[in-house]
Amino acid sequence: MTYSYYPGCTLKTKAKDLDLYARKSAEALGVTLEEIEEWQCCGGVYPQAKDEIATKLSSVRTLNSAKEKGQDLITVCSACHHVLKRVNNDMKTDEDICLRANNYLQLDEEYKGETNVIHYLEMLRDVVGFDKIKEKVVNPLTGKKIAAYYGCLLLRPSSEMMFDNAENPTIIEEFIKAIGGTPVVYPFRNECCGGYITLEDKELASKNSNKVLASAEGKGAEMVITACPLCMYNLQNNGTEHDLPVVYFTEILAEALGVK
Amino acid sequence: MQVNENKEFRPRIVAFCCNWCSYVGADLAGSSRMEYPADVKIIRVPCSCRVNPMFILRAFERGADGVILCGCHPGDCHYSTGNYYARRRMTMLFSMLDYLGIEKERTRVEWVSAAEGAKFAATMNEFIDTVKNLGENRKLRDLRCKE
Amino acid sequence: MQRIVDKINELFANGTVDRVLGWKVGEFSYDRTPYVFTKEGGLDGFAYDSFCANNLSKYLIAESRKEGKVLVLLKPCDTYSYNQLVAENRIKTENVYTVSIPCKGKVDVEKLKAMGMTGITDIVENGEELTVTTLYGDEKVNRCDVLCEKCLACQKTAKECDEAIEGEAYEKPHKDRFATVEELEAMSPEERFAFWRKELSKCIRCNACRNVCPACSYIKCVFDNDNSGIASKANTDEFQENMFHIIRAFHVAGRCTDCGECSRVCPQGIPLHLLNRKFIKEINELYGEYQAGDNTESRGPLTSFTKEDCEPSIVYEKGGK
Amino acid sequence: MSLSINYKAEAENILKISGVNPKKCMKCGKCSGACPAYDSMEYHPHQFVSMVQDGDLEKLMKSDAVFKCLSCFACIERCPRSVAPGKLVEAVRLAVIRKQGMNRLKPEDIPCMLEEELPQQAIVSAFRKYSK
Amino acid sequence: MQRIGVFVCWCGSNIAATVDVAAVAEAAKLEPAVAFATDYQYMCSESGQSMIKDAVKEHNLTGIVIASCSPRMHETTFRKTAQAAGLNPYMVEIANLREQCSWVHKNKEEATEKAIVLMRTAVAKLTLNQPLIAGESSVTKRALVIGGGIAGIQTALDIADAGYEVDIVEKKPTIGGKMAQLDKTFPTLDCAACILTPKMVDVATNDKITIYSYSEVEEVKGFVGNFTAKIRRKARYVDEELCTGCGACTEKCPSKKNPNEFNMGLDNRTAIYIPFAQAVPKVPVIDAKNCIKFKTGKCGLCATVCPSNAIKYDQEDTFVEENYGAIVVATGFNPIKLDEFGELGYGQIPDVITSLEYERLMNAAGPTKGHVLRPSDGKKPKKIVFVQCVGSRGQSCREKGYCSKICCMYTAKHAILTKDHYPEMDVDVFYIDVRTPGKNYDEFYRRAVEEYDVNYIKGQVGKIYEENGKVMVQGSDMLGNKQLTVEADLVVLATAIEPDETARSIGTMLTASMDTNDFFTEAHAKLRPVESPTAGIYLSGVCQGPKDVPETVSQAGAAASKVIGLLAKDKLVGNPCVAGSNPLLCNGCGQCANVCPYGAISYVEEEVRGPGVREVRRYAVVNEAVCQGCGACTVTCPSGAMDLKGFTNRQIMAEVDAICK
Repeated sequence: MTYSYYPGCTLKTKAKDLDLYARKSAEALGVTLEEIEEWQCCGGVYPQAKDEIATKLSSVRTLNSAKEKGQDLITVCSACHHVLKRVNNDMKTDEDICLRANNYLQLDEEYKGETNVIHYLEMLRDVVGFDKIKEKVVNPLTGKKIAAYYGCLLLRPSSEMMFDNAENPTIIEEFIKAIGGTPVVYPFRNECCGGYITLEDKELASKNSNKVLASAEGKGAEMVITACPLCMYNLQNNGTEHDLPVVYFTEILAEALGVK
Repeated sequence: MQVNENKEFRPRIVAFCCNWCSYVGADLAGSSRMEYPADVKIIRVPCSCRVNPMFILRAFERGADGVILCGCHPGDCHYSTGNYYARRRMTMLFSMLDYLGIEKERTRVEWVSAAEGAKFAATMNEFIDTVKNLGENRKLRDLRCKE
Repeated sequence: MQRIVDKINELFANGTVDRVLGWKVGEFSYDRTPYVFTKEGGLDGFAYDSFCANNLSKYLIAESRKEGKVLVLLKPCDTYSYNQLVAENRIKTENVYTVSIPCKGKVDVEKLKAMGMTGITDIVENGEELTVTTLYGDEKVNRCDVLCEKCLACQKTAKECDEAIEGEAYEKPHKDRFATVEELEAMSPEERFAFWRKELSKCIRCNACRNVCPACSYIKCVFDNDNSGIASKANTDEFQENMFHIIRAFHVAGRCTDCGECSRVCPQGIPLHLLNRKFIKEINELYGEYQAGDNTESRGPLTSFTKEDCEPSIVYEKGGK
Repeated sequence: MSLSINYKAEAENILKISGVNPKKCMKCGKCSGACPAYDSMEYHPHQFVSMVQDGDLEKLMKSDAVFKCLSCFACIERCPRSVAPGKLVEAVRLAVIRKQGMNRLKPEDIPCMLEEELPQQAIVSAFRKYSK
Repeated sequence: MQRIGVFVCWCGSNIAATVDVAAVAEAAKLEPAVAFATDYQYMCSESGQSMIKDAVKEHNLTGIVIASCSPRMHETTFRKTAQAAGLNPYMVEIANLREQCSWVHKNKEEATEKAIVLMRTAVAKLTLNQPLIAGESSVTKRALVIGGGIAGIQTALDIADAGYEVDIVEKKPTIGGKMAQLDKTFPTLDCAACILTPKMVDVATNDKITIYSYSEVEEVKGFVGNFTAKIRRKARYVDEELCTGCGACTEKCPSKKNPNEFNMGLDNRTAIYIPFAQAVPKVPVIDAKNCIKFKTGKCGLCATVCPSNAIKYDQEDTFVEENYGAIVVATGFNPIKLDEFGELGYGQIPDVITSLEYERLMNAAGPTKGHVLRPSDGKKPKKIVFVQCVGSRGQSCREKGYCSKICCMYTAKHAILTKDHYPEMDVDVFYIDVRTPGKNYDEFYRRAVEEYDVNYIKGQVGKIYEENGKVMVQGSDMLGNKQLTVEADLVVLATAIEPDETARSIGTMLTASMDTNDFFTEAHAKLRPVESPTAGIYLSGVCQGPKDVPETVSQAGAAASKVIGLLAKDKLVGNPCVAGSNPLLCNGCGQCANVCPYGAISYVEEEVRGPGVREVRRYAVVNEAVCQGCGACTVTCPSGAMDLKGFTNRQIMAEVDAICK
């Protein structure tokens, strides 16, 4: 099982752990991740307007690289995944965007959304299988009450992301069970922490982060896991009213698999 | 009966009207005394879906200058679905006539309910004007000109 | 071709089929005639090459009603016609064994003649090159320059058959099948009228188009039906004279698989497929992509509808000038 | 220098680039009921829909509300009529920042915002959202 | 050669003032097929009609053209005249000289010219007319009602009342349907059980009505007047004849922890159970999935305690086949599933419930004996929030596109009943619009607001979540222009309703058309609201569209009266203008059946004989009793084998030719 792998900028700097443990765990699970050569930043935000073309080009380049290698594209960062998946969807379904993006890029062969974009968690669920992971766990997180924080970007809009039930997701909870932990289901797991607004309005970001953490804490969580460096930062640095540790899901996966 | 040789061009218009809506709408135009030119002659059919494209072609071939098909509004068909089929068939036929270079304005579909006497009369007036402007229909009568 | 012959012999030998519907070398060396080979008679004269353009599916209407099982060779485009015929209950599938065979486009001998080659006595195919022997000497032409019109825009891949014989990879020509339709649409009504007047006036009403068309599969059609009001076989009434082709195109609309046989067989060279393609294009644009014969279940676009269908007036809006 | 803006044309363009059809809205308020930034926004998701429809754009373009949207897609996800108010908010924001000199975030603002933990993702995405 | 008579009517001055009627009659005489032509002041009058009759006899006419008013006025009159004169009634054509000529034109010359063309057109058509005889078919004087809710019950009672046999097929173990689960009914607040259960008893005791409970219709064949239905009677493992309904079995059954469907799973029932106390028939049924005897082979306690040996573990499904003249669909509805509405917390938060669950909570025979106690801890809530339009009026894939119609009123009812029992309780209602058309409906809703102090908030709820044992309802208050988070103890979702899941397959079975939401479509939205376009199929209750109880009952009665009208006939006379296929021309391609809205076309594989033809062919056959004569099939037929009597291809072509001459 070999995949094209798009780490994204933050995973090379502040979120090195997310990247490192993703790679180590993949290796332990027999999945090969081949980092795309010369990838560019996805921009972090999916441009929703129909006339935003240039802002989508870097994503299309990445997607096209995976296509040229004939591989599915794996991402870990929620934001990158969101951007790449939706740009890919545009290339597949929006003739106008597709035409104009291709006009800009002048690729050898037009890119029309051929690449399959999957999130690391989807790979764990659909390719490796949570049962298989369970078998490979050497340090189960038995008894650990872990709250999954999905945030917005993995789930919404569900018509495009097709990741999980957007209002009552279960994939990370299943993941937590697979590594031996006890999932804590709490109502704000799919509510926004305000990550994007952290520079603009710290107060609002802080308010939302605290709400999320309060909700998790209220349900007895001992730890929150996430797939998003921005959520991670925001929950940790702006969710100051709570002391709950926030960890990348890849890190506890690596820990459970004994490759940390 | 040739009335007057020098008179202005009087088109021949065939109107197919479904029995349940448009024919009743045409009757209503009559009982409301709404005027439209005598050039229109109505053929009563049970449903707009009874109108075979052959009939329309035949009309043109025999010298009609315009053919209009009236039926119940989509969704109101007495037979529930007839006009939906008619709508597709006529769309296809009209686009083919257009493709062959025949003025598409000579053919028309209009949905006229039993209550729309005024619409019937207005539609006929409008259609006759259009056809009058196009003049006599020569093309369809001798599409296949023998050399 | 050898693989096809082997397969047929194998199926003859193990009793799977009794007859084979294929092509036989005809009067001229480049003539290929549809032929039914029997187990007893063997495959004498059997051929499969660039000249086997006939769509054999229609012959199954009669052949499948005979006793025993008949094997039919279907080129990719023919598999669609086959499906459409099955959908219309015209073929007794239990008596048919379908074998899909590869196709690299067929050669149109008329094109050779149009290039000025007369008195052709033989044509030898060697890869992508044809050597044409005429009374006046040999000439060489590229196969791809003389393909049938229908093969130039064909992008069809074979639908499922009982058996599939794969061929070597073949890069299909990429002619846009709607290009000419679009050119016509871009003309003024007068130009279009002139175009069709010129073309249709050539019709001698030989009925070849109708006879070869797999969608005109009817034992009798309106033109044979005294009660239709338009019955006729020859030039007795101006009506079908003028309208024969329009009605024919209308009757096959939504059922035509775009096999292109009509134009191929027309002795007058009328581009009849342009009528059918116009309908296909309209159907695709207005009611969603539809390929007749893609399967044997779906309803044709003219025997279905949606409540949101466009109004016929769309023709005024989008039609040509 | 005050900008003279043709708000009607602006509204039309916003509808075009957002792909939103405000006529589909049944004014149920679910978007605003779901919005996590509601209290920080002067105008709320459902108001964006009706105000853009009415061409009442001046207020929206002058409001901070366009910068307070979290782009969390909750309104888009939950809208029963598939109106997608979030796309409108973004389109209005674009209409603002595409104007000369209207960038919300400037490079020179960045240094003082930096802190040890801040991932560059936050800066990149802020530029994408607030500047053109 | 036809001998046609043309009769031009003056209609007093209505026609004669604008059309030179004598000229029309003179022109008619020039037509080769016309043997006689005349004009007269009033053709429809007694003397006009006898003039026609005399002329038919005197001139040996084979058909008549009446050039007069619209055929919609007097076609029937003149058909009767023709019949009285010994002609086939379909040898009559009308030229519409009044509504479509004299009344719409002013110029006499032009109008006369047109009148002549119209007369010629009618003559041209009549020349090709064939005598038509309407088919007759018998009527089985028995009706089938599919569904035993209030709609089916009312329809069956009304039909039985007229003296006809009726069978009710109900898939559940008891009749009663959704209404049996309701507590009170709006706007009068009378108890649903008090008005429903007597009707259920009436059904049970009516000797004209047979109830097939725990049964499903498997197959329907035939056509109006002559349907045959195959009914599967599912094994209930209790002999209905022997059982006395004493209930000893249900008391002793050791498998007690099975969710009780009747109470929406809010409490449990035994594996052998009677759905509710007033069930009809009052015969238990064994839920084999949860029965210990069926699961392990051990137990058999119910059989031991049964005083009448009615328990039959070896019972199997049986089938009944019966003939019917008419079929009434009364398949009803269900609340939609809320799995996709995660943001509202249903299924995740125990104290978020549906309205139907709330009905059971309020019902004295319900799981809490009528006390409103929340499911999580059995405590009395202090604050209840109702949310309207959950899953209705939406456009995304999880919602229904329509208004479920009943929710506004039942929510007002819930609010009033709650405040009535517990004045101290706080009640909020989130609404988008309050829709209350109906007698005393809006008054009822206003009472909720004004007398009962129910707090209506205009806005929809964005998220419902649990926090510290409270149910937090976050929604918008559109009028107050604010976002609210209400702390509630119990939340009730006014869940959209949808047709029962069996409706689609029943619709297919009956060839009754349905809309995209799986509601049955009526023959005419305004004028034939209780009939399906398929003859002999009638619609009762919510299967046709959302309805409340009074509407359902009136529609049920209307459907019954239509059925009675049908069953009262000994013979059904069909419309002779039906389609027919010529086997010699038909190719059996199947296109005509695709477009037939009535399922009137089938195909046979039979020998066809004709000049030079003798072979087995597949060809179309039209059931004339079912065909309504629209003609859709005729156009789709590429061989022209399919033609429509009375409007044949040749007839219409002849009309076209006559107009264009």
